[in-house]
Amino acid sequence: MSNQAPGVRIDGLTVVYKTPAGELPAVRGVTLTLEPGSITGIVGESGSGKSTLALSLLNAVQPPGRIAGGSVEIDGLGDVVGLRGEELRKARGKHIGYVFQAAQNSLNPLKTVGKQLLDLGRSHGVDDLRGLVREAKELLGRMGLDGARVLDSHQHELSGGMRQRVGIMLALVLNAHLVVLDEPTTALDMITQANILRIVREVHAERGLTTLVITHDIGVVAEVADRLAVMYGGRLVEQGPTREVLGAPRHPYTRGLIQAIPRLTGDIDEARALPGRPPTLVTVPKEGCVFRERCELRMDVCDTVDPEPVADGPRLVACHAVNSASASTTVATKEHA
Amino acid sequence: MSATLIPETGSAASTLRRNFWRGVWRVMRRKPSRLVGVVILAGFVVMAVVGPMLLPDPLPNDPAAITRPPSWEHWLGTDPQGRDVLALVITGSRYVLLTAAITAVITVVVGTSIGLFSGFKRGRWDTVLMRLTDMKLTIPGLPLLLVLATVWRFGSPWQMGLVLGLLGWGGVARAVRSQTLSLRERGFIEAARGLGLSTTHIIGKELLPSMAPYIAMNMLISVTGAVYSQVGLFFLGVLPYESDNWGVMLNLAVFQAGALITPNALGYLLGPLMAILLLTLAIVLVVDAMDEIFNPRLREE
Amino acid sequence: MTLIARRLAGHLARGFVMILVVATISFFIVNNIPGDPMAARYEKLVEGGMAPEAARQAVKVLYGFQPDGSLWQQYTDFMAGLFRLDLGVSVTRPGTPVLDVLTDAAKWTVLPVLAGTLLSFLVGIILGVYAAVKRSGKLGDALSISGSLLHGVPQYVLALLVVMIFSTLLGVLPADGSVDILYEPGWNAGYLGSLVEHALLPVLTYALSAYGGWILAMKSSVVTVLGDDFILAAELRGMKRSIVFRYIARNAILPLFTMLALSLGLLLGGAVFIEKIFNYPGLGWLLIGAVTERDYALMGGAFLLITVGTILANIVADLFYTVIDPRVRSGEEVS
Amino acid sequence: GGSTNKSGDAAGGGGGGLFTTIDVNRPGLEASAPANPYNPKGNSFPGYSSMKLGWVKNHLTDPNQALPGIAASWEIAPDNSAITLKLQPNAKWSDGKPVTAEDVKMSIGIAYTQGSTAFSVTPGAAGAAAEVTVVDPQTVKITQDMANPSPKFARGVLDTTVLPSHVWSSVLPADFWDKLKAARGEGADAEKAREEVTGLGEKVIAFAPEKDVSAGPFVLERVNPSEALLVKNKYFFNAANVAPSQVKFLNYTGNEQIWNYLIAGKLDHAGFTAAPTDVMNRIKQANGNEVIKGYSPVAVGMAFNQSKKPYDNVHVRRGLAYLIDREQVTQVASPEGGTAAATTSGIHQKAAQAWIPDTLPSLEPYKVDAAKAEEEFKKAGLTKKDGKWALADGSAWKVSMHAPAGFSDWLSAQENIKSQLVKAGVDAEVVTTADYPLYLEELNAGKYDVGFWLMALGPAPYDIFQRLYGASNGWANVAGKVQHSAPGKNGNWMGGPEEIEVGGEKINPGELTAKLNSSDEEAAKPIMAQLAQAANQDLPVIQLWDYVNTQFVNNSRFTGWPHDDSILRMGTGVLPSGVWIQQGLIKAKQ
Amino acid sequence: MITGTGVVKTFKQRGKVLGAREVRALRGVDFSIPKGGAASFIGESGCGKTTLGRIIAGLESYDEGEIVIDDVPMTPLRPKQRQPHFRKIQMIHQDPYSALNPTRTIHQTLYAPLSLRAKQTGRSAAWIEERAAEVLSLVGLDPGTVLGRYPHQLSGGMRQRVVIARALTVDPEMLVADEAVSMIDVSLRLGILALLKDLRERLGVSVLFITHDVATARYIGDDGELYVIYRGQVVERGPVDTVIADPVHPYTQSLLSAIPVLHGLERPGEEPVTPLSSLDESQSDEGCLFARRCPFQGERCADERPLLQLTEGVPQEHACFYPERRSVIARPMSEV
Ligand SMILES: Nc1ncnc2c1ncn2[C@@H]1O[C@H](COP(=O)(O)OP(=O)(O)OP(=O)(O)O)[C@@H](O)[C@H]1O
Ligand SMILES: Nc1ncnc2c1ncn2[C@@H]1O[C@H](COP(=O)(O)OP(=O)(O)OP(=O)(O)O)[C@@H](O)[C@H]1O
Ligand SMILES: [Mg+2]
Ligand SMILES: [Mg+2]
Ligand code: NI
Repeated sequence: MSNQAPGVRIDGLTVVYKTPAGELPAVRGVTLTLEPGSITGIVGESGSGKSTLALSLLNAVQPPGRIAGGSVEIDGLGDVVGLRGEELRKARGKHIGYVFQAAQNSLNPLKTVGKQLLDLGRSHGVDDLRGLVREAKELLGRMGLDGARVLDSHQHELSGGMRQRVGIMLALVLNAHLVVLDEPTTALDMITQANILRIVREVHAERGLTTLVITHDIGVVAEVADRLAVMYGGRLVEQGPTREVLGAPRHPYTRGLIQAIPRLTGDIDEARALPGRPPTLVTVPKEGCVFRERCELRMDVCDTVDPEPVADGPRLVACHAVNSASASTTVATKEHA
Repeated sequence: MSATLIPETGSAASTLRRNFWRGVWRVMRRKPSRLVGVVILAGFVVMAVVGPMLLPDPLPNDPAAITRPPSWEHWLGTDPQGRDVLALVITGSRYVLLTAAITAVITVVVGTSIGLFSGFKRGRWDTVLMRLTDMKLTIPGLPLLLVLATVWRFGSPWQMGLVLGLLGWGGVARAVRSQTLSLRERGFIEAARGLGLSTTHIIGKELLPSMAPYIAMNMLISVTGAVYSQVGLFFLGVLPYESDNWGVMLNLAVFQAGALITPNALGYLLGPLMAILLLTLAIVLVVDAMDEIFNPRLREE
Repeated sequence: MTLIARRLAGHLARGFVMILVVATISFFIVNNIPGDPMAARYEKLVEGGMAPEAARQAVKVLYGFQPDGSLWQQYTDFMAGLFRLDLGVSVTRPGTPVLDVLTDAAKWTVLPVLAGTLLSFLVGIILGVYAAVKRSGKLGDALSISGSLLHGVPQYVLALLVVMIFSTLLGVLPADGSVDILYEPGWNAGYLGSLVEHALLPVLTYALSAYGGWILAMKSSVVTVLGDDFILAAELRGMKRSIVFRYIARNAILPLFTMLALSLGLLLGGAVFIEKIFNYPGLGWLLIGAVTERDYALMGGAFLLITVGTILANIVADLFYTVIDPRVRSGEEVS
Repeated sequence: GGSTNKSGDAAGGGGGGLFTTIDVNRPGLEASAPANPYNPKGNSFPGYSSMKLGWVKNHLTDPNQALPGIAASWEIAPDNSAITLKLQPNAKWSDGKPVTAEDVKMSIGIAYTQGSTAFSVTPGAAGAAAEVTVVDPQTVKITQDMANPSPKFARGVLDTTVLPSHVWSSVLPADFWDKLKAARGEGADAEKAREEVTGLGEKVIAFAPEKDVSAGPFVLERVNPSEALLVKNKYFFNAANVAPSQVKFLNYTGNEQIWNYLIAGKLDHAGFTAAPTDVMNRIKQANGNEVIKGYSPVAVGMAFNQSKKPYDNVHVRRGLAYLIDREQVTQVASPEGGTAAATTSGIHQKAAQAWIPDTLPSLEPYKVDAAKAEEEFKKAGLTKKDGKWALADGSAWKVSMHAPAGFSDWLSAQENIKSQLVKAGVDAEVVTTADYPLYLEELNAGKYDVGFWLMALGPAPYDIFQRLYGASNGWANVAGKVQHSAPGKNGNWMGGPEEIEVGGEKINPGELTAKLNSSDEEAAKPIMAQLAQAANQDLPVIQLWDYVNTQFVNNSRFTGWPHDDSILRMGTGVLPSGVWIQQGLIKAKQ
Repeated sequence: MITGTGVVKTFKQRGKVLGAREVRALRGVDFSIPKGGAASFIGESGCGKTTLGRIIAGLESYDEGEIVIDDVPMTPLRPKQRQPHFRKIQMIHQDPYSALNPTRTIHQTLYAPLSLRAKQTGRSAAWIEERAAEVLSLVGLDPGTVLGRYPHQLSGGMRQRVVIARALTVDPEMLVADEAVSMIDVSLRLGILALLKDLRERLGVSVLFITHDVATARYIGDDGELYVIYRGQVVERGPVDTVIADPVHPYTQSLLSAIPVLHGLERPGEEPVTPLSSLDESQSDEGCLFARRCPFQGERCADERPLLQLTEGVPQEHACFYPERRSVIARPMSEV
């Protein structure tokens, strides 16, 4: 594979989990393209299927889940969904770096970071292990850590922020150019979070990566991502360039989400919670719009027909109300502001 | 701004509400073997309670049919007294199960109290009690029982149960303590204290119910332990006995009737052996089922 | 290193106290034993045809060894003796120090139980991994249930079944004693072969009875580790299966090693039933004999030795854990 | 296990190979124990590796009969006052040194430290020796202290183990014999000397010779926890006629192991071992096995504590005797090891025929007879309510029988008696005690109503009856004088009457029994008849069964097993097969 | 009204006799929360917020200092005597699931404290039922649907409301909400915040809000005070809006700079402050606790500890020798 940032095209991806109530989709018909060299952010509440989607990029959905349909085309790898065995294993780590949601615990507690790094190198047939260590130290140094010390440490000797950085280092050290970060800052405090986000941005730029950041915190996406995709109940409800989406959210869910964020400045009365509760695998509607139960723009059609994402320039929105509105008149979302 | 106060209501509450017994039934049905376990266990209890009442005391003996192999007349053969082995297994079960029950109750009551107290009070009491528990756990049980067998009379189930119970609470205490500690960490205990609720309430209504399944499982497990050691002690022949029980039967079968040598006494050996095996099996199956029924993961699902 | 030294010091202090406590307990138990062994001996001699007076004298000679003096005096003597490794005088084996009798018996316990433990440990952990991986399958279920069952079934039941099958029915292996006397002791094939032949069934039984515990423990340990994030993380980094497997295995085995050390502590007293049934002359066998013969000193000594073994194993287990687990090593408690 | 026949250094004749046996007297070999016959676990095998002066037999009436051991022959003075021993002329120790009279004398000294029937420092002990004289290197003379003589003095002397003085001399101090003399006197000095002599006993018991030095046909080679190996002593005086070249003693802790060995045909000889019927059948069927039965001078009885109601009433005891079917009891409890007692006489049936053939038929046989039992109970004032017998005052009556836990034949018997009694309307229970020592302690303390009791310990007449009318029933023989203690005192737990009316004559059974100690055979017979009658009508015990001595032998490798009653079972702790072998009776099978 | 002066708390690592390690969680904290008032504690992880909250709620003892509840000093009282006073202060835990007993229905959960109260005041069983329904309504839950349920049948937001309702059963004067919203879904957080504010307004309950997300502090009410805590010390304290808009302590500034900017809606502050290193408990206790991480460290900082004080030209209290205003927070685009 080239040293170029790869593009990723997810098409109609559906992932189901086997539950007592049968196989239920956690991700349904998601279509998303990660442009080479971009940072894409996916936001959504807990249980909306973000991690599942991220794992699908590595064809690593854990049982009882499985990819039930769709494809994930990665430049230089082809359709990941079809990969098996050694091929798949080699792709992981070497082509796709994954920073785990619980990076806090993503290290083997019994081995030093350095040893795990060597294990990683051996797994991928790296001959020049010294070079690998050098590279790792460099990366860690780049992220403001003392490489030698960190490589000599066990997991429990590192703070949360440090572990997260080690996680990023391990994702990048084999020169992967597609990096997936699942909730990279959850459970970190503000200052550390800011730090990590800065590092993500810088490393992305320096190394020329294609990055996917997954989070439930819109602030995080806003900090780092070029493009933003919003998930709800396993569906992508809206996507587009970050600034545009944040500045002018179209989908009622996106709008609600943004409104619900407590801000440092501005009129606090403007903020409000979304009514209702986020769906779970069982309670998410099987047909029709997944968001309709909490939606203020709910229409009859929402109960039966699943809205298709409709493109408008670089943006896509899947909402009957918005789409029908934008079809007749141009955007009319500013009525409140 | 009160407009933000939107009452949350759950949808389809009735579907969420799961009946505990239905859950039990489902777990049972998923693996029929568990049902078998429950049935066998119930059978043993009935056997111990009712069985001896249905049989004459003393059991009729037939001096002309001493140590016979299983036959239609005597399903498990006869013992060296010419008594029916099956009847002996049944009458013997009372001692065994009564002892086991007493042991289990003592183990659980003492173990739970100490564990609760220790975990709840923490501090110095905890240290002292746990040191004590550690000590008790370090002393190997069977050898201690053997030594005790020389001073203590294990004649009645009460005496036996008392000793086994008093020797057995260590593990339960430790486990209950760690459960208590981990429950303490959960906010609801602290909240109850903050609300000024009494310690009795906290222990009786908040802690114990959360641990009940766990304790029940421990109780069942200590039943196996009790059966194991008491039968074992009798089997070794270091205890006098006042009536026939499984351990005595095993001892007599092996060391007196020569069950390992002559097929005639095989029934005499197999009787208690099968009883122990069945009982163990039943308890294993029931514990397995309980594990699933009470597993919080399953309940939170 | 200092941590280990500190822990060791603490443990030794506690172990010491505990040995004192156990010694005291066993002293008082032994001193309260009812029954009159002299009368029994006397009866036996008379039954054999000895004149009553002569029998009485003979018994007196035999029990002349028994300590006397006030209870307190006896107790202090006993404790003082303890420090000299003098555990008193055995009634049935006068002239032979109790400690010699014990060490003699201990070797017959240690080797087979050690072999049985290690065997069951090996098989148990391997099958435990299998049971964990296949836990939703039929075979995994069968393995777990069989594990629980073997774990729950009393050792003597297993031993009896083993004897019945291998000795009585098939007659392939001996179930009586430890070695054939006709072989000159030493490093010759005959003697060693005989040793092994006689040890096979006890070892097998011990392994069978311990195996259930290991498979269950390993299974649950592996299941826990499998659920740990770092395993999935390693997979997502594309680590080789063998390396991931090593990660699982090492982390899952760690708690089992402590259990192993602890079970090795129970080793001295762990084979009472097996030794009784196979007439294997180990410590348990000795203890039963001492109990039935009312040999106070021997009984107390055997019990004490068994307990000391457990205490030592506890210490070793903890230190072992300290060494092997970096989390504990750096002073962070893991529960 | 397998076996490699190591022919050893047994060059001498015989021609047999390995002889496998067990020591029935001692379960549990102890590998670390010394080759010391006085050590309870000592690896010394009387008859094989340790020798006695003679091998006393269990003759029905004559206690002094014996086979030659180290003593080739002996002469007993007609009044039993002395015995002169002639040693085997070419007896040698296994290290080649000759066996001398000095060895014998030292061995007697050692016997004193341990207490033996003839060599006892207990003042006034019956049948104690007075003087030991080495007449010449081959001759030793021992005289009896005639202050309290015993007709079985010679038996006591002959039953002495002979030890090599060149190995053992260190255990006895140089002034031992002076001390002994002092000890046999009276007063404080004597008391002190006695203590010293007895004190030596500990040393003797603990003594561990570096290696076994035996004057017997075999010498100990090695022991491991499961077996002991003895090899032929080529210096043994009769080595030419000793058939086996090696002897293997198998260890066992329980009877079931012995059965196993027997069924496998492994044992060439095993002493009496109780076995259930079908096990016995399998043993008999095993290739080459033979069961030889003979006399064993023991019986067992169900003894009453007459301090407890209602057992103080002779009618109650008789009533019970009429209810118990001894045949059935014996068949259930000890089908091979015993024969149901014909009646309660205090003597083993076989011995009784020799001692009191005329009295025997006149004794009440107590055949099962419910009607007679009822009559007796009524005489005793017992009442029957709802088919159940109750005490005179109307309170419930339960016959509570005790036995030690390990004694399975006794327990079986009691269980059987229980069901017989319950059937007859007498409530009964069986209570076990942890072990024999505890049983004896509690029995002695008078805690039991009814317990089992060994009796009729032959062949000496005194030994036979002292079990019924001895210390346990209140009569103690102190320095030749008989004293009676009240029930509950000094070990009198039977609590029987001091005098019994027999044939219209009041007798004191304890005094009569004591008299047996010094009576010769002829004088003893009428006394025994009286005592038998007393026992028969007063029933301090109900004699249940007489033991039978069962020996197991195997004819596949060796032959020549004796069938003579009196040598099937030798004296205390002797292994009869060893004696047979050294006598040259046992031959290798061709 | 609750005030604290010089509250000190040191944790000794338990179970280690020989190698005890001390954690100085609080180093002399002063605070005062008026009746019906509000205060927020913010700070990095591990700086002692929870510890202080628990001390205020009476769940943890303190080593030194004085806490006065409604004019009653707590220090002289024995633990048993303190209890009724501390009962006026109720804690709302971070994790709404573990704060409710999974084996008890909401009804049972509410019933226990209510019946205790009914017993104390001699009220009837009917009152209990009534009051249970009332507190549920107060937190915006429908008693009919909620009472009979078990905690696992409720969503996170509902659970947290139940927790609050339970606290209300004892008519508390103050609620201590320790990160009460951080485990609740984003879309529901504001609901809880609004509820707390609403309770303040309607019931006059004062609220102590503990968070590391500074923005949420604003939602407790604009009359609230903000306490910035660093390593067991209050480094800046003042009205919420003042501190947020014009922080003077570099630590406060670091915290505020770290808040992600909603690019597209906001533009970042001009002078963001980034600490030189991350928090390390083992850093020296000498001088200003923040000195090692402070980009603006002056001469005095290394060996002198600044105390919380008011200085000229700064409206809020702060503990910095060189207080300086910096524009660190993001501002909405619309404000441009
Ligand atoms: N192993 C599993 N078995 C069954 N359902 C699962 C499993 N893993 C996830 N799910 C369900 O799939 C849905 C999506 O889960 P996922 O972890 O992808 O969500 P997420 O958006 O990452 O949430 P979070 O923010 O909590 O990480 C959820 O409803 C979850 O309950
Ligand atoms: N029970 C305890 N024993 C020992 N140390 C403790 C204990 N509780 C808290 N600490 C220590 O006290 C310090 C302050 O902890 P505290 O929980 O109050 O911080 P916090 O500000 O609430 O952090 P977070 O934002 O992570 O909740 C920490 O270093 C912590 O490790
Ligand atoms: Mg996720
Ligand atoms: Mg906190
Ligand atoms: Ni508005």
